[in-house]
Parts: sequence; C-alpha cells; structure tokens
Amino acid sequence: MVASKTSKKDLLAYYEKMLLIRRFEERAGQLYGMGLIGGFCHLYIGQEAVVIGIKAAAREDDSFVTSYRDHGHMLACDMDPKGVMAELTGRADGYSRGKGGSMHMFSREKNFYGGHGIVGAQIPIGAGLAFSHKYMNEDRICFTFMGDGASNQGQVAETYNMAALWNLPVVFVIENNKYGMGTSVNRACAGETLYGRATAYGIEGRQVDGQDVLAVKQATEDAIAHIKAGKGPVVLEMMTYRYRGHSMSDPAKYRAKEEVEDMKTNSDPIVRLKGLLMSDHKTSEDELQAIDKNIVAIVKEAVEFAKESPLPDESELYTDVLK
Amino acid sequence: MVASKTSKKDLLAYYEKMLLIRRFEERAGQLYGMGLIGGFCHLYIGQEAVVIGIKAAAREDDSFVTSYRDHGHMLACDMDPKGVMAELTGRADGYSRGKGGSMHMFSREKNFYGGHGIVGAQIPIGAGLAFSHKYMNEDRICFTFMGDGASNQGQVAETYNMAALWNLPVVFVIENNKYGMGTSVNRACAGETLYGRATAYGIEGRQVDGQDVLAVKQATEDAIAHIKAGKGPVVLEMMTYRYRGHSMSDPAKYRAKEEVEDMKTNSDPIVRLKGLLMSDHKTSEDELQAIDKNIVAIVKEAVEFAKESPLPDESELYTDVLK
Amino acid sequence: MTTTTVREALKDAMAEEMRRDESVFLMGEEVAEYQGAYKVSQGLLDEFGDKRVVDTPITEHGFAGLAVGAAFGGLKPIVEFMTFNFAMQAIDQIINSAAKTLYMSGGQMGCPIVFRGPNGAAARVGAQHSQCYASWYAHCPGLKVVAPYSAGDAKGLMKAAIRDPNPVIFLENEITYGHEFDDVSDDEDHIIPIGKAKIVREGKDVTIVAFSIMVMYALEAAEKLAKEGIDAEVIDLRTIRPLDKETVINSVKKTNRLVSVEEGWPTCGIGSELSAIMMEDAFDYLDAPVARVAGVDVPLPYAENLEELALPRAKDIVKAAKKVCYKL
Amino acid sequence: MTTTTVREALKDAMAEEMRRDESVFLMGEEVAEYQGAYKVSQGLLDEFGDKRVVDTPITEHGFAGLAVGAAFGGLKPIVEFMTFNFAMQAIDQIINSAAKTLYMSGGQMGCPIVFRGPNGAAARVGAQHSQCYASWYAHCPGLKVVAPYSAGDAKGLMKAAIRDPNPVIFLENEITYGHEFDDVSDDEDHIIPIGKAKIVREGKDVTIVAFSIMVMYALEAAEKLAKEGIDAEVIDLRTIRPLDKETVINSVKKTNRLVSVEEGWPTCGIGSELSAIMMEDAFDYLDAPVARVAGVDVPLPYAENLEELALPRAKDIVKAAKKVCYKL
Ligand SMILES: Cc1ncc(C[n+]2csc(CCOP(=O)(O)OP(=O)(O)O)c2C)c(N)n1
Ligand SMILES: Cc1ncc(C[n+]2csc(CCOP(=O)(O)OP(=O)(O)O)c2C)c(N)n1
Ligand SMILES: [Mg+2]
Ligand SMILES: [Mg+2]
Repeated sequence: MVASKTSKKDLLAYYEKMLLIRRFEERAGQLYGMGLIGGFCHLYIGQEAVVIGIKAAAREDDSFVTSYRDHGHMLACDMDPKGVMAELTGRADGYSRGKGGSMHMFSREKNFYGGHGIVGAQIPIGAGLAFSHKYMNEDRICFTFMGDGASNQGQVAETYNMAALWNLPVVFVIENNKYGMGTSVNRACAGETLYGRATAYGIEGRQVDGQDVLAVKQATEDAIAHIKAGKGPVVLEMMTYRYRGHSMSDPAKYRAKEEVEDMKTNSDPIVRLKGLLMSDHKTSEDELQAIDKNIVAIVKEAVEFAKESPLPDESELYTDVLK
Repeated sequence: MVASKTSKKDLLAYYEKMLLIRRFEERAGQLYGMGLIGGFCHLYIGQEAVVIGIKAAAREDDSFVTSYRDHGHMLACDMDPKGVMAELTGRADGYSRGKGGSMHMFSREKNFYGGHGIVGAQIPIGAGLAFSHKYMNEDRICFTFMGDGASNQGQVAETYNMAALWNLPVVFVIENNKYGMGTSVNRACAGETLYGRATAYGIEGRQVDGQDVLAVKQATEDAIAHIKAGKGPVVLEMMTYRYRGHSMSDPAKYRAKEEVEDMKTNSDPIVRLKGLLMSDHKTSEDELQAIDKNIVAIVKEAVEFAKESPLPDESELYTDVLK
Repeated sequence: MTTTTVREALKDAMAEEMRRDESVFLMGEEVAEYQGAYKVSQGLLDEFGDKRVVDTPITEHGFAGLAVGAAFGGLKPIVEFMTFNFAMQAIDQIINSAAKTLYMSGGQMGCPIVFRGPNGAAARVGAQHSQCYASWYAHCPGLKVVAPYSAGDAKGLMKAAIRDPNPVIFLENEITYGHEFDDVSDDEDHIIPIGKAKIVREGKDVTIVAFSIMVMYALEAAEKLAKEGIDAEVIDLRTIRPLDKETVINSVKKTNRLVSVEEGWPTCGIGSELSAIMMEDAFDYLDAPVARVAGVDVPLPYAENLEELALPRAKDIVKAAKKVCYKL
Repeated sequence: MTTTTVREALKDAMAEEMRRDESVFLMGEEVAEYQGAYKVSQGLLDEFGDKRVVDTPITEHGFAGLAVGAAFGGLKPIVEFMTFNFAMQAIDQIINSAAKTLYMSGGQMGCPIVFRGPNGAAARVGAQHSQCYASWYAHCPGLKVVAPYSAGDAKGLMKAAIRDPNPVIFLENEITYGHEFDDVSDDEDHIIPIGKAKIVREGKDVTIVAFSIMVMYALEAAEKLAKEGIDAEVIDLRTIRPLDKETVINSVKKTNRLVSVEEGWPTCGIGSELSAIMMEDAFDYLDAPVARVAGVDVPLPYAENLEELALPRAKDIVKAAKKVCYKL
C-alpha cells in the first residue's frame, strides 16, 4: 500500500465504509437467494476500495453516477442502507418507492445520480452532470464510473471527445475488474490500456491499484487538482476485481477458482487496509471488531426494515410517469 | 510531391480519373442548379487524389464503401458515369433505378458498396465487408472511407476495437477535409490527430498528404503490406480539402475565401500531378488537352444520357422493398 | 398577432424562454456558428453566447445523453437533432434515460428536456433522411410528443415544451419552416397547452384528423370536398402524446365519419391508434369505418415522380373522405 | 415430432442451418464461450468454432453495423442481442442500413440477416430491460418481424428467417425459453413460412389474437371463458410483419368479435393496427368494437405486485372477451 499520510481516524472511516458495503452486499446476496430480491442483482464485493478511495478525496457535493453495479456507490455516498435495501426488496420505503430496483436508485440529496441499466449510458450522463456543474459555476466535479466492458461502448468515445473539447469537470473512473460478464478484458478490449483511449482525446489518464484505498485516494486527489487547475477532464483506470459472478445468476465458470482465491487472499482491499491499520496505526483487533459489530447491526437493521416495509400501494403503478 | 517511381502511363491514368471526377462533379453542380438533380448533392471536388491514389494501390476486387460524398469513389471504382449521372437525376437507368439518389448507389460488380447517408454508418459496414472477405478466405481488403466529422461517431471507436481484436483486413481512410459541414476539425475533434484514436486500439496509423496522389498511393501500398503481413488493420488520415460547400445548399461562409483560394492555387491535386507529368515525364500540353477533351466528352455523354433516361415506372414504387 | 414563418416562430420561442430562464440552453450540430442547418437558431449565438448555444460534434448518442445528464443536474436543455432520422442513434438515451427515469426513481429525478428538429420527409432527400417518427415516440410512456403545423402553434407549443418538466419530443417539418402564418402571439407568456387538439375548419359531414404538414393537405382537401358538397371538419392534433381523444370524439359524434392523415407509414401508426380509439370510445357513432391515409409502406424513393406518389396528398384525402361518406 | 424447450428449438434451428450453409454465422455478446447469456447458443461454439460463433464486445451499434456489412459481403449473419432493449443502440443500422438498402439500391443489395434475442418483460428486471419492440419494428417496411410462441414455431420460423433473403427481426421471450412443447419437427427441412398466423384453439364466440408469451395467457383465458360458456378462438400471429390479415379476418367473420392481446404498450401498438385492419376490412362483420389488452402505459415497475399489475394476464383477457360478448 502507498505510504499513509492519512490519519487513523480517516483510515478507520474508510475501513468502516468498505466493510459496510461488503456486509451489506453479502446480505443482499442472501436475500436474493431467499427470493426477497428479484430480477438482477450485481454485487460489488471486491471492488470496495475504488469508490471509497474516490469518495475520500471528493468533496461532499461532488456528484456520482454509475452503472447497475451500484449499491457500493450508494453507500459510499451516504445513502441510507435501509432505503437501499428496501428498494432491493421492491418495497414502498425504497429509494425509488420500489419501482426502480437494484439498478435504478437515485438520491439528489446525496448527489448520487444512479444506477443505470444500459451499459455505457451513464457516461454521457455523467459528462452532462459535469456540464451542468460548470454551467452553473458550482465548482463541483462529477465522478462517472464505468466497467471495462462498458468502456468499449461508442458513447464513451463520444463523451471523451466532448468532455475534452468543453473542458468539463469530470473524472471518468474505469473499474477494470477484468471481466464484462463472462468476457475477459483481453478478449473484449483491443489496445494496451483502457485509459489510453481517452488519452487520444487529450485527456489525462493513468492506471491505479484499485485494491489500495490510499492509492485510489491519491490518484483522485491528483485528478481533482488537474481539473481545478483548468487542465481538463481525467480518466482513472482502476485495476480491480469482482469476487462474485456478474449477477446473482452467473456461476462464473469462465475463470479459474485459483484466480479468484488469489485475489481474495492477496489483494483484498479490506484485508489490506486492516493490515495497515494494525501495523502502522496500532489498531487493535478489538477496535476493529467493534466496528465490525456495528456494521453487522446496521445491515441487520436495514434487512429488517426492508422486510417489513410494505409493497408499494397499487396506485403507484400509475404515478411518476410524468411530472 | 513524392518522387515518382510510377510510370508515365499510370500517372496519366490517374490524371484522367481525377479529371473525370472533377468535370463530372462540376457538371453535376450545374445540373443541380438547373433543378435536374434534387435533394442533397455533396461534391468531392478538391479531394480527388485521395480515392484515386488508393485505387491505384488497391486490387481490383478490393471493396470500397463510403459516405454520401460518394460520386468520386464510384467513378474511381469504374462505375459507369452514365449510370451515376442518371441516378443523380433520379431516372430509371440510374444505378439504383432512380430510387436511391446521390447518396445511395451501389455496384456489386465494381465492388462499390455505397453510398451511405448516415454519418458514420459505413464504418462498421466496411469492417463487416472485411469480416466477410476474411471469413470467405478471399484475400480482399475493404477500404472504408469517412470524414473528419464522422470520425467522432461512437460507432467508429466500436469498429476500431472489433477490427483490431479480430484482425480484419480493413483500411480506414479518414478524409480530413478540415470541416464537417460548417464545423472546423479543431472545434469538433479533441486530441492531436484523428488517426491517433485508432492507435489507442493498437491499430497502425499515420497522416498522409491527401493532395498528392503518389503519397496516397505509397501510404496505401504500405497499409496493404501491413495487412497482408498479418499485422492488422490500418488507419490513414488523409489531409485534404473540399473546395465547394458541404452540399449544394451550403454557401460555406464559415471559412475565409483566402483559405479556399490558397488550397486551389497551391495544393490542387490535379494541378500538382499535371506539373509532375510535364516536368518529370515530358508530357506535352497537347497530350493533356487530348485527355481533357475526352473527359469532357464522356461527361457530356453522361449528362445527355441522364437527361434522356425516363423517370422510373410508377410500379417501381412498390418493388424492392423485400426480396 | 404577428405574421411570421414557422422558422422564426420557433426561434422566437426559444429566444424568449432563454431570456426568461437562465437554465435553458440549446445544443446540437451546427446550431451556433452556422446558425442552424435549417437556420432555426439564427441569431441565438449572437444574443446568448457560446455557453448557451453549443455546437456539438456529430455524436447524437453522446450529446443526447450529455443533455439528459445536464437536465438531471438542473438545466433545461433544448437538443436539436439536425433531423429526427439522426435521433435514431440517440434513441436509447431518449427512451431509457430521459423517458423512464422519473418512474424508475419513484418520482425523484425529473428530466426537463426538449428534443427537437425536423421530422419526416423534406424534398427528395431519400429513404434515410425522410422517416416520420411520430408513432414510435407516441408509443412510449414518459414522453410528451408534439407536432404542430402553424407558426403560432409552433411558438406556443415550443414555449410550453421548454417550460414542461418532462421530456418533450418536438417534431418539426422542414418544408413548413418557410411557411408564413398570421396566428403568432406577441405575448411572451402565451403558451399553447400540450395535449390539446385544434379544430382548424369546422364541418359537419366528415372529420379529418391530421398533424404537422399534413394539416395543409387536409385543409386543401376540405376545400376540394366543399366544392363537391362535402363539408369536412379538420382537426390539427398538434400533440400526438397525450392525444386529445375528446376533441376527436366530439367531432365524430357530429360527423360520424373519420379520416386520419399522417405522412408516416401506416402500420402501427397514428391512424391505427385513432382507429383503436374510435373502436373503444366512439364505435356507436361511426357511420363508416375509419379510413387511414398514410405514407405508402415503402422506404421513401428519391425519384421525383415516385416520391410524389409515396407521400399523402390532398387528392388521397379527398378520396378517403368520399369513401367514408359513401360518395365514391 | 419431438418434445423440447423453446431454447433448444432455437439452438437446433441455428445449428441445422449452420450445418447446411457455411455462410451462416452467429455473433453477439456472450454467445460463444459463455454459451449465451440465456444459453440459447449452448454448444454452438464447440460444434462450429470461433470463426462462426463470435463473441463481441458490448458495442451493439458497431456489431450490428458490422453484421450488416458482412451480409452485404455475402454472409448470412445471425445477430443475437442479449435483449432487444440493447438493440435500441443499434436501431439506426437495423432500420437505415439493413431495412432500407435493398430499396435504395433499386434491388441490387440485399441484406440477409437475422436480428434475434429476447423481447419484452422477463421477471422483475425493471423498466430499462423490459420493453416490447414489436410495434416499432412492425412499423417499418423492409423488415420481416417474427414473434413465435411454441417451440415448434420457434424452430420452423428461425429456419425460415435464416434462409430468408431479407432482414428479419426475431423476437423471442426469455420466460418461454424453458417452456416445453411437443410440436417440434425433426425434419431438417421443415420450415414454417413467415407471414402465416396459426389458429391454436378453435372457437365460435370471440376471436383472441396474441403473439409470443401472450398466447399462453390467451389460451388460459380461453379455458376460463369456456367454463363461462364463451367459446373463444385463439390465433397466434407468429409473424407481426407482414401480418396475416386473412386468418384474422376469416376468424372474425365467424365470431364477429375481436380481442387483441400484446405485452407492449397500447399506443400505436399491434392492437391498434388490428383495430385499423378491422375497420378497413371487417367493419361489417363486427358485432362489437375491438378490445385491446396491452401492457399498462407506464415504464415497467420493479416491485412484484406492480409488475404483475402492469402486464396483461389471463384475467384481463377474460374481462375483455366478456366485454365484447356483452357478458360483463
Ligand atoms: C447496452 C447493453 N448491452 C448489454 C447489456 C447486458 N450487460 C449488463 S452488464 C454487462 C457487462 C458489463 O461489464 P463491465 O462494463 O465490465 O462492468 P461490470 O459488470 O464488470 O461491473 C452486460 C453485457 C446491457 N445492460 N446494456
Ligand atoms: C448521424 C448523422 N448526423 C448528422 C448528419 C448530417 N450531416 C451530413 S454530412 C455531415 C457532416 C459530415 O462531415 P465529415 O464527416 O467531415 O464529412 P465531409 O462532409 O466533410 O465529407 C452532417 C452533420 C447525418 N447525415 N447523419
Ligand atoms: Mg467489468
Ligand atoms: Mg469533413
């Protein structure tokens, strides 16, 4: 891990948040298995350091937008785990009142703009959010997340071009978790790197160890400085990994068990941060266990809430089509 | 101009073809003014060396596909000027029996696959032709043309990726004529070069003086060698210029008269080749005038043919919807 | 009331709304320095500057998506498609992002945006440049779809569309851009409500429903029919979604006959929908089956004679009206 | 006849045609190594190799366009869209390049291609993944549009689609992939002609027209209606374009009543078209107005109860049938 100039307090906060995502999603996976969550459910487990490292560097009013693999981003943005879980179960108290589901949640209050189900669609949307920030002189940045598979979509290239031409305050975050569904990045993506495609448009870019929350934070700080200096948008290619299948229905037979085990053992972002906390900051097992317990309680509460929340009223079928 | 290893005979053939395109289009412009051609009509005048230089290096059975600015490519592919002109006037003897018009002509026999009106659409189509050539072990290359404006379209990036991944025998030819309609390339295209966007996908690319038919020919030969050596697709960014407006209805006020005059005076592909023919190959004015006269006659004949060809029979309205 | 062209009416509507609301901006290909491919945005760059009148690269999918994001971010984009044919490249963002997000967010995220540009056939521009998208967009919940004919309606509806908190598809017509009308209000707050049809000619024998440039042919047909003793009522739908059933039904209650007219292809068209509405809500008032007049079910040909045959003209409407009046 | 699932029937059809014709190949996301997102292409990579079963990047617009080019070049591509929702990104190539080029070339350039994949709602996958595109594609000349229900029809029509020299939109249904049918022919040359509807249940009191999974609900409704003394005839359209008017009209001549059923939204839907056809060709045979059963006119909600309410079910069909029989 990159040497830590970050305070113990902050590190513990990141640890707590990453753990929240992990535990929250583990429970979501269980609820899916129990039939309480339906349709698609894409878990973020393994990638937690990416969104937490970015959030650590971002300003509270910076905007976030991502794909369907979005629970981690919502929790990182401090959206209420209860509301997220209730949406997963399709209940009235969910963020989208049960009408959106796993892939479609939003919180204007927390500057989280979805949750988008069409691969690639969120990328011009993110640039558009950045456009609006700039237009309104808000001094906000939009963090726009995409997968390695998504980075092949034409609208990504179109967006790079516009973002560069118009000098938009946007950081494109490619979460390169090595697979787009069952297709490994080398079978789907020509060229040396994914960020290099943005470089061709004059956009600053680099690869980052996405399993190291501090490396992510540092890279994000650099990106923010670049943008604030008026030098234009930035692309960060986060090298990361998803432990689970693409969605709950994917047995993930396209990769060796060893590959997954190796990542879990040697590159887990939570384990790594835990190690740092213990070695450099003398954090005790007890301290960490207290956090863990707290997280488990929060998640449990969210699950209870989500189970008890009622189904949306039938009249909801017809509302929110138009304003 | 690049030093000429090309025979006088060949040079004269290029000269003749470039002149055919020029005179043909000048007449087409006139017919448009007279109301004999309707709708859109995009002239290629000024860019003739690009398609002729490429055709000079290509094999006869290589396939060509381009946008709506396509008359030059048809004539380069040896399509009959009569049939092309008759299509422009919307007559029964046109290549598309009057149903396609300026933007939509095809000749399987001459390996010309259109003529496409949607900016960017021909690029995956060209890669698909290359895919079919490879699939059928035909040893043919597809030359896929696009404008600078078109090069921003997302499907271009998508196609670069697939062409590189699958090692398709395709040469992407960007005709960078400095404008996409009224928008100059620097207002529409971020990044240093247009070919550089393909390089990011591992595709070989370079810029070429598109006003020099021999430079174009040489670059094309190199590209073909690259492909035949199994090294993958190539992109050539042809630096060129269109003298006329975007289409017949464009007064082209977005650029200085001087800019156009400078190109016409100092970089005209026909004038340049003529100079070479006279200086290095001792071609006489008489020889060249004979060619000119012949071309004028061919074009005149095409115009007469197009004027006399009947309108399509009314029953044609209903045919060719399905096979 | 002022006399002006549809082109100017649209431009005036945009300019007035941009003056009124800082968050309104226009983007699209050639809208700024070129003053619009069809000059609808003439003068806007001069008045509002390049922050609010934005030339885009030729990347419809990308800039439509970017505009949706800008709308999510609090702005009110007007997106010009050079023609609606090119919006097919962007239609995923229009339907999946702009139209569906309000619902998918349980009402939290609105998308106030106008997608506008010429729709349908111009003159001799061939099959790829001439499609009418009215019925495709009409099909989709979460959108409003507008297609005015007169300059006054174009202005009033454009202003309504810009002020509307929902995504609005605004279908213009290239041929009518230059047509003059004397129905244009000078009142900067004169809004024409979306969702209301207009009776443009009263009559008692047959109802002819049309929209966009087809209203012109419907009126021409009505004149011809009058000479033959048939008194046609002509309704300009103006809005395609939500469709003003009430006005159409009330008219049919009087005339007992309906002819629908559209430039687009017939199958699953607006005329089909009108037939279905008549079935459901006016079956007992019909003295004859509804007749559809629509573009011929082929890609639009380039040749002058074929193009003329492919598109609905007054004579086709006359024929259909006579048929439903059993006078053929 | 063999009993098999729709999934296997589709796979067998593709495999047989690929054996028969070297120029047929399959491309799409996850069709090869993953064996298909919904396993429709299971085993094809093994048998035909990666030259003919091609995994693509997630670039619908690009690979659809590439496939069109391959078709122009002499191949017969089958393009799988993981779902038809994602084909919206590619729809310009489908309509402007695949459907229109034959006409624009005066008959010179054909585009023999099949675009296939699941259409409409699966289970709880939300608004962006559940749209039915039947009416959009039905609208457009130059295409054939097929949407079978049974495994036998799926196989026979898929074979017909692959052999067809025109672009065919082949709308499958995710939920029926696993459904078994005993109507599957083993004859490798058993083709079901595109453009022919099928009477799946004979009856005399009311005609119910459906396609794709809605046939299942229509049959269920017919059983329920039988118990209430209403004898329904159920027609499976199978092909949406060209629509087999004759079979529908002949049925209505007998029953004098029509209920149309589709999962998609009602406006400008297939039901609207059927209403228009009835107006034009069977008005005098109707004893009641045509009733439309369609998906509720909203983006599809995720919540279990709302989703169930949004989609047409047997009870909705029963209700509509009783209404047109004046037994409600
Ligand atoms: C346009 C579109 N095509 C296909 C899909 C189906 N799909 C959903 S996620 C996915 C893989 C995306 O992979 P990647 O971008 O790497 O993101 P990850 O899932 O790894 O986070 C695919 C093919 C879709 N939702 N949208
Ligand atoms: C998808 C699409 N968008 C817009 C247009 C309108 N249009 C036609 S040509 C053109 C400019 C293209 O410029 P470029 O690619 O540089 O080619 P050039 O005309 O210079 O040869 C535009 C905007 C179109 N035909 N298709
Ligand atoms: Mg991935
Ligand atoms: Mg250009």
